[in-house]
Parts: sequence; structure tokens; C-alpha cells
Amino acid sequence: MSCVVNARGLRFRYEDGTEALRGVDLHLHKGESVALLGPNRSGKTTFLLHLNGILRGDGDLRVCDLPVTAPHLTTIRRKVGFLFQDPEDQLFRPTLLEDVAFGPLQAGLPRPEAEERARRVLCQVGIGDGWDRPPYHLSGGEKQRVALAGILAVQPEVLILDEPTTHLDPPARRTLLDLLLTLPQAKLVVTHDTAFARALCPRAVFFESGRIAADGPIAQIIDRFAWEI
Amino acid sequence: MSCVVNARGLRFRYEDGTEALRGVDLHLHKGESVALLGPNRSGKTTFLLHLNGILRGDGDLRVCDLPVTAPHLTTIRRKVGFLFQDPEDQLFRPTLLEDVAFGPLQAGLPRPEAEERARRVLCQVGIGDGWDRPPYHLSGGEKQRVALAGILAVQPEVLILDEPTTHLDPPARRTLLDLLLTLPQAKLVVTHDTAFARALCPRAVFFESGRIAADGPIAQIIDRFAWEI
Amino acid sequence: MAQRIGRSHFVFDEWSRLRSPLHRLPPPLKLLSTLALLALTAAWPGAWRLFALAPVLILLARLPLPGLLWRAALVLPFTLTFALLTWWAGDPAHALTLLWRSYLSALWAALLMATTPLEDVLLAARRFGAPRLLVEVIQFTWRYLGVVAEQAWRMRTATLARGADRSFEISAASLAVLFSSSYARAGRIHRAMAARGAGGGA
Amino acid sequence: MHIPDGFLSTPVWAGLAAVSAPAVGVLARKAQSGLDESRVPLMGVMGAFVFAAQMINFPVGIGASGHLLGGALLAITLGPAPAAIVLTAILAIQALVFQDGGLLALGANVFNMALAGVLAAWLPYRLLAGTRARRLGIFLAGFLSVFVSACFCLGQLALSGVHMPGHVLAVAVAVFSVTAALEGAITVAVVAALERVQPGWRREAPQPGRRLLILVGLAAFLLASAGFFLASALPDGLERVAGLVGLQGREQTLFVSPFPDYEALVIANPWLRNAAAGLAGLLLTLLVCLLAGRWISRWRNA
Ligand SMILES: Nc1ncnc2c1ncn2[C@@H]1O[C@H](COP(=O)(O)OP(=O)(O)OP(=O)(O)O)[C@@H](O)[C@H]1O
Ligand SMILES: Nc1ncnc2c1ncn2[C@@H]1O[C@H](COP(=O)(O)OP(=O)(O)OP(=O)(O)O)[C@@H](O)[C@H]1O
Ligand SMILES: [Mg+2]
Ligand SMILES: [Mg+2]
Repeated sequence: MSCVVNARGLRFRYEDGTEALRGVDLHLHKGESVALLGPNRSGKTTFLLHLNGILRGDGDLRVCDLPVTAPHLTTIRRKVGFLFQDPEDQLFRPTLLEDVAFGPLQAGLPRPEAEERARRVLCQVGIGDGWDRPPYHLSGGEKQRVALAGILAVQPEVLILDEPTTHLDPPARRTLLDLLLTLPQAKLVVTHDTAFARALCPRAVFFESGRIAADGPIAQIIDRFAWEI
Repeated sequence: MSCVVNARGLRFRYEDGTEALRGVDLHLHKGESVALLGPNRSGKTTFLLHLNGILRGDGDLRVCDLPVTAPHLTTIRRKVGFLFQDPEDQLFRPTLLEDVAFGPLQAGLPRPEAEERARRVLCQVGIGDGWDRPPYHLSGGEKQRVALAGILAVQPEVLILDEPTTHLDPPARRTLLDLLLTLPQAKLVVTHDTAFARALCPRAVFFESGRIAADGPIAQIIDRFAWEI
Repeated sequence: MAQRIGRSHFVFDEWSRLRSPLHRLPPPLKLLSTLALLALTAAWPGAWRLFALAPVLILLARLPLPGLLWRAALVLPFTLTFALLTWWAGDPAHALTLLWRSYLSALWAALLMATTPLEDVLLAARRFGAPRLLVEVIQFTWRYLGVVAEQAWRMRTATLARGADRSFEISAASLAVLFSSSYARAGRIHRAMAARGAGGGA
Repeated sequence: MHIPDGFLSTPVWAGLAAVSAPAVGVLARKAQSGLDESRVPLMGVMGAFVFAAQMINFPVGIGASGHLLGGALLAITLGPAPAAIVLTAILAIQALVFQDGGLLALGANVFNMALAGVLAAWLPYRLLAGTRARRLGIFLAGFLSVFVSACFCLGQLALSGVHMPGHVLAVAVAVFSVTAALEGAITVAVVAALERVQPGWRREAPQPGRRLLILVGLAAFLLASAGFFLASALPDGLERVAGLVGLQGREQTLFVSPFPDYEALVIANPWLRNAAAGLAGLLLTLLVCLLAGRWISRWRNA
């Protein structure tokens, strides 16, 4: 099968009783880019967190043809690259290079190779020097790109992006967009930036109170829900 | 004169030596809405922080016909309403009502009047109840509107908005936009959301490395700098 | 308490905004009577009789009895440990006393918090001479508890997603990042306060 | 080690509340003086940080994990007086909202963690800050902040008549030592990481000055807490001491009658006497709080 993400009837309830997912069905094919649109609090982030088993709900969920269960978590986390909304939350190493090399090192690569790969990926996202700076001093756009590099360094099969453009100015958005368009991986993108979503994803899925309310060509979805200013 | 903001040759350098402003000239007329566009780190936020004297640079700066100097700071801060990017940072009082009443109380209004005014302004932004509740249970859009209420409560003459739509979904953006359009005050809006800027401001100013690179009708500016995805 | 700080931690806040005769009493009075009840419970050997009073008050306040009883039971782990020790040392009577005393005391405190919003309790404490700085710090801490906790959770999630095993050094790095971003947040809050007229200087 | 209500005997909690309340008042004044308004949100957010830090686990070998308690980190980053206020705020929230520690026992908990704990953290840090043993100073800060608090806590429990057999105490001390060492290690690791992710985060490094004075203070403090702890570990000795200074050990509870003249009247009803003592203790504490508050506000306005 060529489904990288295959969710059927996924349900999840937070400890405090919030029903965040009430039966989500979604199929993502190899190399496909899908935008996840929907109002605040509709459960988009919660859904993404299931895809590498950080949250575990009821229902059927397979990622890269593996069920998301404890024995496969390590493999799945290596195949799923997760870019969080706020890059501050994911940059925690003392220097850029170390941060990007973190994933490969965790995956067991020897240090020279991990750093070699980190350098390559940093160049790929357009950060050609200053690799020994601490991430603290970077601008929002640079942080976002370093965070993406950290994910690409583990050579994932799916990219999960949670509001990746929040702090970026339009040119930085375009750079990110162009970069993403060259990447062959399947992508699942949560965003409130409709222009970005339009440019990146032909297909969109609309979340509404923990369910998928619509799935189809992005222009149609945006029109139907009047999802633009 | 009908200039609410009048900056001439404004320069500023952070303690660590970063030259954030290198001579900014800007005039904002009564009731006018101007968008401040520009790349990350071009000094937009730094400039805004001068308008109520939180930062103090060299050059000439008059706000509401008063020079921004120590003896006038109290008056100026009452005339300038500042809406920041993250509403969490500005809803710092235990309940909504207290938060909105904070400004008037600081300005010396007696408590009953301050609360009366807070209630009126909360209704104005569309928050009709739950005033004795803490802000944590609000959605992002509601938080942003309460923060705006906190600013309107001091009856400012200028509104300064620094990326007010960041975390909002499109309908919440539209609600905020509609609300802002009804307000008669002059507005200075920093945003990377070009659609929002277009809808709110006829005029735009483009920042580039601490200087104003262009000033004119917004459509023209957006075109000239290709400021859209 | 090393778990996620979620909405269940704000249940007192929900309760304290209900309406009942007990909710309507002036907060300073409630604070004083809670302290008096606590002192009585601490000193009177027959204070277990007050267990009859507690449900009456809870029902009068129209609060869910099981919910409140459970909240008060949060003291039990500590209490049980020391009660067992005391039992072991050969004083079962005293062990029993420790158990009911601490549970009843927790019940009084829970009742106060379930009928009075925290900000009103603090206002009352202020009237009785609590320093202004302390009260303000409590308010800020309570306000930003959920915000910073949410961020801590996101950071933990992000490290997990990048395949990190839990390790001492990574936890330390995460805390350091959380610390410096909290520092930055405090700066932004101060700006927002200044912009709305707090204090004189910048 | 947050002591809940119901554990401490009246003289113990009332006495400690009478010490802590004015001390916090004075410290609040000290923390506020000479500092700009920006400290208030900083202190509040740091309090929230300490709560949130509990969610980040530090694994220590086989399945076990611990988390930061924060007293030492606060003392190092904010200075002792603000750190004490922040910890007091945290303890108050824990007592009120999380049923973690009692309200009457708040005085005792503040004394143990916010006053004694912060002092025990500040002294070694301050002493070793400018030297090559700086890391040791930070470790000791973390270690002592926990260990000293725990010893005081045990001592107060013992003083209030909670039985702890000798070997149990030994185990307890061992556990505390491990917890304290973990806190020391975490504090060192976090400060080191902080210096790497944000070089130059700390503006002023305290100079080692008046070293002798600090050393003496430290030694006195350690001796006092150790002595206190030893005394409570040996209840017989404690009772003898109590007898010597005129306190009576009765019902395993130290008890000072506030109304000696009415002793005959209430002797038939021991619980009445206890209740009276409890209320008297409460009133006394309130009075002290009120007076201290007045005095401080007048002092501030003057
Ligand atoms: N850790 C949590 N504990 C309890 N409830 C939560 C938690 N995280 C989210 N929720 C709740 O679950 C629901 C879905 O939240 P989620 O974050 O998935 O929404 P979202 O679609 O990502 O929203 P946004 O566009 O604002 O990011 C909301 O009601 C939210 O309040
Ligand atoms: N507190 C600070 N200390 C030192 N330098 C700073 C500080 N804040 C900002 N800067 C620097 O000043 C310059 C202008 O920053 P500013 O935040 O004003 O940019 P901006 O236009 O608002 O960017 P963005 O669109 O990302 O918000 C940048 O180079 C930035 O790194
Ligand atoms: Mg989300
Ligand atoms: Mg900015």
C-alpha cells in the first residue's frame, strides 16, 4: 500500500475530559501534500500529535504501514518529521550544528557523520555559516529554518508541520514554501495562512470540533468555509 | 497640527550595539490607518516601542503634539494604546474586568467608574459576559479582543498594533478586522498578514534595516516589494 | 505532582464562581472562619465531630460532595506515610488522629477555595496585612502557571518527537530554554504594563 | 515535604508562623526596595516557571526520575530576598489550590523552604561564586536548600509528637540526601545549560566579599540545623531539654499554657485547654501579622 498515514475512526479525550478527536478518518498518500484547515481548538494539533505516538487515542492508525504502538514508536518517530509551531520549543542545544545533529545522533549515527549530515541539511535550508552560534540569537525566520533542518536531518518519510509560517515575513514564507516544494516527502500542514496553504497543497482537509468536516481540492474547501479574510 | 505621530531622524541602538533604527521619518495623521511592513528584524517593533517612551532613542519624536520625554510620558501613555502580538502577555490581571479596568485605575479613575468603563468597552469588543473570570479559558480570538478592550478603556488617540493576528484563525481575524474598522482612532499596524493589512490600511510604510524605504498606497508598496506569497 | 498541569487543576476556580449562600459571604469572614476551624481541628481532640459539619456546609454551598471529598484526599499520600510510621512505632491511636486531622483540615481549606475565588482570598489576606509584593507575585504566578506549563509540555513533546530518550542532560537543556523564555516573557509583560500606565519610568 | 495541617502541635505552628510572617514582611520590603517595577512580573513568571519545571522529568537510573524543586535556582538567579518571596508565593498557591501543605502549617513550610532553604542555598553559592569551585557552590546550594528544609521539617514533626523510630529516621535521612543530591545536580546542569544557550544571561556575578562573615554564618546555620535535627532524632533528649527550659512533654505534644491562671478551671477539660491554646495561637499570629503589616507600611511610607 502507498498510504503513509491511514487513520480510521480516531478518537481522543484529554485527561480533563475534553473530547478533542471524535472519529477522524484520513488517508495521506506517498508524496502528497495536504493542508489541515479549521478553527482554533478544532483538534488539528491533537491529531498531529497522534501521528508519532506522542498522544495515543482509540481507533485505527497506521503510519508508514506500521501500527502506531509501543514496539514501533522508535521506528515511526524516525520516519515522521515534526515541525512545531514555535521554533523556540524545539531548539534546545547549545549550537545550531549540535541542534541539527541531535536527531541523527539519537538514531545512533556516529558523531562525524551526524555533523556532516547536519552541515549538508543546514546548507539546504539556506543557513550557510555561523553554525556554532547558539540558537538564542537567531531571528524568527532563521529559527524556523534551523528547526526544519533538524527534522530533515533524520531523513523522514512524512513531514508534519504545525503552523510553520507564524513568525515569518512574506519573503521568508516564500523561501520556506520553495524549499518545501522541492522536498519529495509527503506533507501534512496545519496553517491559518491560506495563501501559503494554497500554494503548497492541492488538497485540503477541514477540521471542525474533532471531526473532518470536508476533504477535497483546496480552492473548493476555502470557498465553502469562506476561509479567507 | 493634526499629526498624531511625528518622527524625524529617529535613531536607536540596543545596549549590545545593534543599530535597530537609523533615522526614521514618519507622520501619522488623525484617524489615519497605516500598515508598517518590512522584513524580520528591520526594526518595526523597536520603532513602535518608541511611541510611548518604553525605548528612547535620538532624534525628534512627537506624539499627540507632545515631545516623548520624561515629563510627558504619563500623558502620552494614556493617549497611546498598545496591542502586542501575544495576548497572554497583556492579560496579566486575575479577571477580565480587572484587566480592562487596569489602565483607567492607573490613570487615577475611582474604582466604580473604572469598572463601569471596563464593562462598556468589553461589550464594545463583543465580550458580553463572564467578566469575573480569569482569562485562561478564553480562545485566542477572545483573548485578543479583551486585550484590545484593555487598551480602548484608556480612550487612546492612537492604536499601535504589533502583529495582532498571529495566532488567530481566519474568522477570528475577520472579527478583529471588523472591530478595528469601526474604531475612529489613528492606527499603526505592524503585520506580516498582507491580506489583513490591505483590508485595514489604505497607506503603508516599508521598513528596511532600520529605515523607511517607502511610503505610499498599500497596493503599490506590496507590489513594489513583492510582499505577498 | 510531576504530571501535566491541566484544566483539572483549575476546578476550584470553576466551583468558586458558583452561587450559594456560602459563596455570598464576605471573603474576609470566610478566611477567618476557615482559620478558626483549622485551629479548632488542630487543638480539639474531639474535632472529628466536625466531620458532621463538613457535608452540611458543602451542600449548603451547592458543591459536588464527592468532588470536594476527593480534592481534600490529595493530602492523604503524605499523611498515610507518617501515619503508618507512627503506627509502626506503636501508637495506632495517634496515627488515626493524624489521618482524620489532616483530612478534615484539608477539607476546610478546600471548602474555602471552592466558595471563594483566589483573587478574593488574596484581597482578604491583603487586608489582614499580607505584603503587597507577595500578593502581587501570587497573582502573577497563578496567572502564568497554565501558560508556562503549556510551554513546558510543548517542549517535552518536541524533544520526544525528535527521538530523544529521556536523558538528564536534555532535560536540563529544556529547562534552561524554558527559563530564558520565561525571562523574556516577563520582560514583555512588563512592557505591556508600562504601556497601560503602570509605574513611572520605562 | 510540605507539612499538611493536623500534624504540627499548636505551639510549633503558631511559633513558626509568628517567625515567618514578619520575616516575609521584611523580605518583601527588601525585595521591593531599590528594584524597579519590572521585578514583579519577573518574580511571578519565575514562580510559574518553578511549577512548570515539575513537569520535566530528570531520569536517574532504573525507572526512577526526579524534578527540579527550584529553591536554589531562584536564589541564584533572583537573589535571596526575591527568591524567598517567590517561594512563599508558590507555597501559598500549593496550600490553597493544590492541597499540598496546610494553611496553618504555611508558616512552618515557609520557614523551612522559603527562609531556611533559600538561606542555605544562598550562603554556599555566594561564598564560592567568584572562585574556581563555583560549580561546587551551585551544587551545595541545591543540596542544602533541600536537605536543610527536610531536616527542619522532620524536626518540627518530631517536636509535634509524630513518632519516628530511629531506623526509619535513618532511612528518611538517606532518602533526603539522595533527593538533595539530585536537586544539586539538576541545579548545576540547568545553570550550565543556561550559560550555553544564552551566554551572558547573568548580569552581575556576586563578588566574594566578607568571606569570613559568610563562612561563620554558614557554619552557624549548618550547626543549628544539624543540632535541631539531632535533637529531634533523639526524642528522649529533646524531652529532657524541654523539661529543662520549662516546657512540658504531654500527650507527646509540647504545650505551653497561655492562661496559667485558669489552669485549675480548665484542667478537667484538657481538650478545652487545647482548643483555647489553638485559638490563642491563631489570634497571636493574626496580631503579629497585622502589626507587622502596619509597621512595614508605615516604614515604607516614611
Ligand atoms: N493538553 C491539553 N489538555 C486538555 N485539553 C487540551 C489540551 N490541548 C488541547 N486541548 C483541547 O483540545 C481541543 C483541541 O485542541 P488543539 O490544540 O488540537 O486545537 P487546534 O485545532 O490545534 O487549535 P489551534 O488552531 O488554536 O492551534 C481544544 O478544545 C483544546 O482546548
Ligand atoms: N532586546 C534587544 N536587545 C538587543 N537587540 C535587539 C533587541 N530586540 C531586538 N533587537 C535587534 O534589533 C533589530 C530590530 O528588531 P525588531 O524586533 O525591532 O524587528 P522587527 O521588525 O519587529 O522584526 P519582526 O518582524 O521579526 O518582529 C534586530 O536586529 C534585533 O535582533
Ligand atoms: Mg494547534
Ligand atoms: Mg516585531
